[in-house]
Amino acid sequence: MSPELLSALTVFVLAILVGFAVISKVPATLHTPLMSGANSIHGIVLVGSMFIAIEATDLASQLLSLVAVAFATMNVVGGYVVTDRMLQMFKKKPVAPKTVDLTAEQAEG
Amino acid sequence: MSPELLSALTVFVLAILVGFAVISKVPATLHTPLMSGANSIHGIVLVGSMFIAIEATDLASQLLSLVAVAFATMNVVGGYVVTDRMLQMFKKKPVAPKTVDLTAEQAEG
Amino acid sequence: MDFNTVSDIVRLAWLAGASCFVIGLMRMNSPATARNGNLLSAGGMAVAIAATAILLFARPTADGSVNGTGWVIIVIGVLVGGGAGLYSARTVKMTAMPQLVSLFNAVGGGAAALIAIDDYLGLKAAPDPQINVATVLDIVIGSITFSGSLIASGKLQGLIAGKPIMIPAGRIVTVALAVVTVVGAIFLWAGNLSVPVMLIILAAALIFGVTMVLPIGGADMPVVISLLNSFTGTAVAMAGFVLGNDVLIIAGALVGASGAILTKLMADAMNRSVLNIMIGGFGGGEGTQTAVGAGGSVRAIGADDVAIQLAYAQNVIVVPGYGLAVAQAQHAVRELAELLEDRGVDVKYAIHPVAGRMPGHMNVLLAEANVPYPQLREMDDINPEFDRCDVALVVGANDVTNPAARRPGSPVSGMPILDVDHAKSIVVIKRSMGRGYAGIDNELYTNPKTGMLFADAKDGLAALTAAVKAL
Amino acid sequence: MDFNTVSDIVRLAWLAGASCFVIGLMRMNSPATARNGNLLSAGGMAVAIAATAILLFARPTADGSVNGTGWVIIVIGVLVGGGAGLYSARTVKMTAMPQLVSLFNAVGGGAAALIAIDDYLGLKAAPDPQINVATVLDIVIGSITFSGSLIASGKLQGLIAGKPIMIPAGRIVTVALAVVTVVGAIFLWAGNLSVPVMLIILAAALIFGVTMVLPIGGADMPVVISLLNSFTGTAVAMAGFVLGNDVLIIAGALVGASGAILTKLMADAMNRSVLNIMIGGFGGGEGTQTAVGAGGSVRAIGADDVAIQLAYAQNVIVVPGYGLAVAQAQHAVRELAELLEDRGVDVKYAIHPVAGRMPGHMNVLLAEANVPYPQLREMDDINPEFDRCDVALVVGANDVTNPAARRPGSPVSGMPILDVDHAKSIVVIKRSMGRGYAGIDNELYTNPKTGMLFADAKDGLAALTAAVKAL
Ligand SMILES: NC(=O)c1ccc[n+]([C@@H]2O[C@H](COP(=O)([O-])OP(=O)(O)OC[C@H]3O[C@@H](n4cnc5c(N)ncnc54)[C@H](OP(=O)(O)O)[C@@H]3O)[C@@H](O)[C@H]2O)c1
Ligand SMILES: NC(=O)c1ccc[n+]([C@@H]2O[C@H](COP(=O)([O-])OP(=O)(O)OC[C@H]3O[C@@H](n4cnc5c(N)ncnc54)[C@H](OP(=O)(O)O)[C@@H]3O)[C@@H](O)[C@H]2O)c1
Repeated sequence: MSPELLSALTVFVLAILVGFAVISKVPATLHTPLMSGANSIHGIVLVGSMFIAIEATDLASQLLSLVAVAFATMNVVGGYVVTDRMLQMFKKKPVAPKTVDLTAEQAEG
Repeated sequence: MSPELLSALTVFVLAILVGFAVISKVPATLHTPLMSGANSIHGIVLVGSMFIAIEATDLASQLLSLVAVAFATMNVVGGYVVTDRMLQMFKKKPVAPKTVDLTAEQAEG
Repeated sequence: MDFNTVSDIVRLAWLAGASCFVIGLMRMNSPATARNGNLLSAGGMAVAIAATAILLFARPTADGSVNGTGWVIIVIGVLVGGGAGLYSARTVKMTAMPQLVSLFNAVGGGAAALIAIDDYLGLKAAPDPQINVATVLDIVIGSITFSGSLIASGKLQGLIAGKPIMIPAGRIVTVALAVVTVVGAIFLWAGNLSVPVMLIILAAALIFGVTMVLPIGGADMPVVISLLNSFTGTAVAMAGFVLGNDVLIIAGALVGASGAILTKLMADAMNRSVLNIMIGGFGGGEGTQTAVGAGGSVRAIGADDVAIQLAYAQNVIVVPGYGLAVAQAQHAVRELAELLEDRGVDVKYAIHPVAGRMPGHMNVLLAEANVPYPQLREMDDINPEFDRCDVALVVGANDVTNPAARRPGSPVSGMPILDVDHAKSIVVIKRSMGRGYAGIDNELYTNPKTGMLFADAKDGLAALTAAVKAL
Repeated sequence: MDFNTVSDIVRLAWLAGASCFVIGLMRMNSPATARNGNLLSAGGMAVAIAATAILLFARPTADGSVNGTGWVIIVIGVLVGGGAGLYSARTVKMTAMPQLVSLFNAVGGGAAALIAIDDYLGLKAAPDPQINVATVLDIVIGSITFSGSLIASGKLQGLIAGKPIMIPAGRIVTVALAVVTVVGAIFLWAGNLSVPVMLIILAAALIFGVTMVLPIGGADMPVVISLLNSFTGTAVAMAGFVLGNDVLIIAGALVGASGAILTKLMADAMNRSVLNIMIGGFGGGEGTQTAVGAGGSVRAIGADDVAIQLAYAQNVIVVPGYGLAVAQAQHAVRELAELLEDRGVDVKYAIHPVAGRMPGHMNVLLAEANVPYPQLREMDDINPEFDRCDVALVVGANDVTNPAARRPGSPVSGMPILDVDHAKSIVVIKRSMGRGYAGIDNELYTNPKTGMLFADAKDGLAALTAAVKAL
């Protein structure tokens, strides 16, 4: 196995582990924004598309790469914008529901 | 910068990110066991110590590597055993305190 | 500055970008930091892309000349794609966002597949095994997500019927397609270089994506989209292997893994297993409006009576549902709630994880109407409190309140529901006896404790506010 | 099998091991999976080490011969170190575990430093910058953790006075040492190869570790240990750069980062900032037993009276502290609690994050005595319930109940405390009016609602159990 592949593999595995670790108990509220946020991230494929676009010589790959670039950019731009719109909805409110819960109980009890 | 160093750096950064992500809101109960568990993990330095031990030719490095191997092994073995002892204390109890909390309220109210 | 230095810097920039993605995702785990996290991630993306442009520009070409057409392609592509993305993202309606996300996911997967296809067409001989594996996987996974996500998007948009569509002998077709793909892949991995076979695989994968998603009900689409999102991540990582580019590998694997976890979380929230969803679940799409009593008499009630109940209640729990979203009644409900609180009534909102049409749909709507975050209570938090609740005000919610879910045998069986029926008294605002997403009757409505206020959510709430003021 | 294949497999094994570390740590985040997570991590370690042995064995040496002495060194080292680690870990008392962990941390850091030292001694010329940087950093950080952790361990063990030890002109000394280290490091990084300078740095770092930890009070040691633990991780990562070994880099960086987060969590639990702790905090070690009334009369109370209060209370909250641990009274308290519950009293335990001498000390003890997990309540959970609590039974707890913490100006000021004084009635079991860790009086004891049951925790509880039975 070439050292490049080995290190690529290492990077791959580590990134997977990060991915597993990075999502902890998320409130259901954030499921859709999180999905949308992750969705924007794989727009990084634009980088790859740019490479093939530059290297494209024959018509076929020029067309393919054009579509690829357009697709990828749409993924990136649209993804981040729509995610941001979803998140604009959340006013920052430090109050944790649980504590409120308890005080509420107090008031009642 | 040599490609080796670059990939080493990449690996380093990714591992740091994993480290940040892997610890989420941990109950205080687990602080000490977690610390102890992480402590055992850096016992991996044993691997490095074995390398220098095998390559040791002059007396100086032979002594140094001997101490290194002994130290590292102590870290590994002791670390995992003591962590396990700490954790034996936890009987697996699925009941989450919060739900209990609520039912308790019910009972009272 | 010589090219090596440039490429070193670019690589470090890529690494920095990737780190931003990770930290961004972390911050998106909690409402307070979520938005800033998304911006951070976007910043990382900008850095990574800018760095790439610099690298491509600084890179010495074979004949020393700059590849003009290449840059033209990139510029045009970016303008077109960026414009389309920006416009659609800016103009889409709140409730239509999931299908848009699915669309973006589709194009992302498509791009990943195109990279591998282009790479494959350029091959003179079969590449070394690992590259070969990555290329084929990229083509297969990328195509599946592309077609699959388009279908999912169409279903949520209503372009395609939401209810499960059973293709004649669908299962067999799907399996057959899978077989074709696998066999083809193995053939190529065996070291054969064959564009036709590649194209066959491509076609098979595309159709597979369609047949995979068609039979799944609209109710499960969010989960499906999340799964396909994770697929795209994997495809992008594969593209990274093909091009030997670390940042693609990192970002792709990151999304692949986190997407998988997220999919599980979402499935859990709807109390389904991912597998069971993929094999085809319930959720027939928009409820048929044909009124059906389904045994048991229904008690209709007027706004004034309800107003009195509410005004003199000690605590009221509002249960918002899809109907609230359709009627855009979030502001109306906040108004009523505030009015009641001024009168000393303790008002809370019971948020079911899958109320509405996307996870967190209700939180998003109510947050938009500035309902104080602490008043929004997740299902497990609030359920025990229904026993002590004087009036449960159900606004355009149906399935998430249907006691049938507690019994086996119903399409919603097993879905955790809000214990609305435990409240001392229940008021339901909806337009008719029409059914909800699952397309079944709700015995809550025939419960003697329940009064039905037949009205559009917005109008109904406005009427209530007026009536309470009048008291 | 040729060596390349072997080394490929070994590298994959290392990667697998590293993954086990990560997943293990993840699982250690929740009590249910923690133990299994630690085992997984241990498994990964075993794999990584076995793989290394195989690699070293299969590796062709310069003169083709096996390096016998090398293997002898390894075997002896493993036996000695392993034996020592196993024995100490097996025999250590529950309450002495933190200092043992600190000891293990010290040797780990030491090993990392030794690797760099050995490497440096072997150098013929200054290595390329980055290696050079890594080597020096490894030596510096490794030495600091080595000496620092030993001191920390000694303080907790009581070998060194727990109370802050102020070295004359300590700050200046510490700063001076830091300066020496930095200057030396820069000199070496400048490309000079000089063993003497390396040794000077080494010495300076070692002493720095001592002067850094000595002025810190025993109460803060857990946080310090956690910080040094994170240092060791970093040192190991540096060693990885020196040897060009990925698994060291991964595992080291992993511990470095997670350790840092954990340190912050622990500091937060004691409501201190890490910086503020490192600059030297409160916590003078074991409380002086000299009885001091400190104004306000103290009401002593007999076991029988307490028994009646408890038996006829609706709900009782037990507040365990360090005294419970010293007296090993965890079983006694469970017995009493069960007895009360049989009589229909609702009993809960209020767990302060820093009650005892290590975080989670109380949970560990009570879990050992099979107290049902749900009865253990974290501080924030339980504090509001004191208002509704009939009797708060404080067993060997002092500082964590001291209302002085709410006012500025006291050594415990700012530490969140259990609102024991909100309870309708308070009973404190301790041997005397002796002080706690912070070495200050507790006005809770002079509170008119409070009755003092002067006894060793175990005996006192036994007496209560007997008295309740007798009712
Ligand atoms: N959250 C998700 O991720 C997601 C995604 C897709 C599907 N689903 C599914 O969607 C359902 C959500 O349950 P739900 O209770 O929120 O909604 P629902 O069960 O779909 O019921 C919505 C109800 O609102 C009423 N309604 C419609 N328009 C209205 C208006 N303008 N004013 C007042 N009422 C109106 C309808 O009755 P009338 O016609 O009589 O007014 C309908 O019965 C669940 O089955 C869930 O599985 C969830
Ligand atoms: N948890 C951690 O991480 C950690 C680590 C280090 C230090 N600390 C510090 O330790 C303190 C913990 O507070 P705490 O309230 O748990 O303990 P404490 O404040 O140290 O008080 C313990 C009390 O228990 C009594 N006691 C001792 N032996 C006893 C026995 N055999 N029977 C009955 N009572 C006995 C002592 O009073 P008598 O002598 O009168 O009996 C003493 O006042 C805090 O200041 C915390 O900051 C915590």
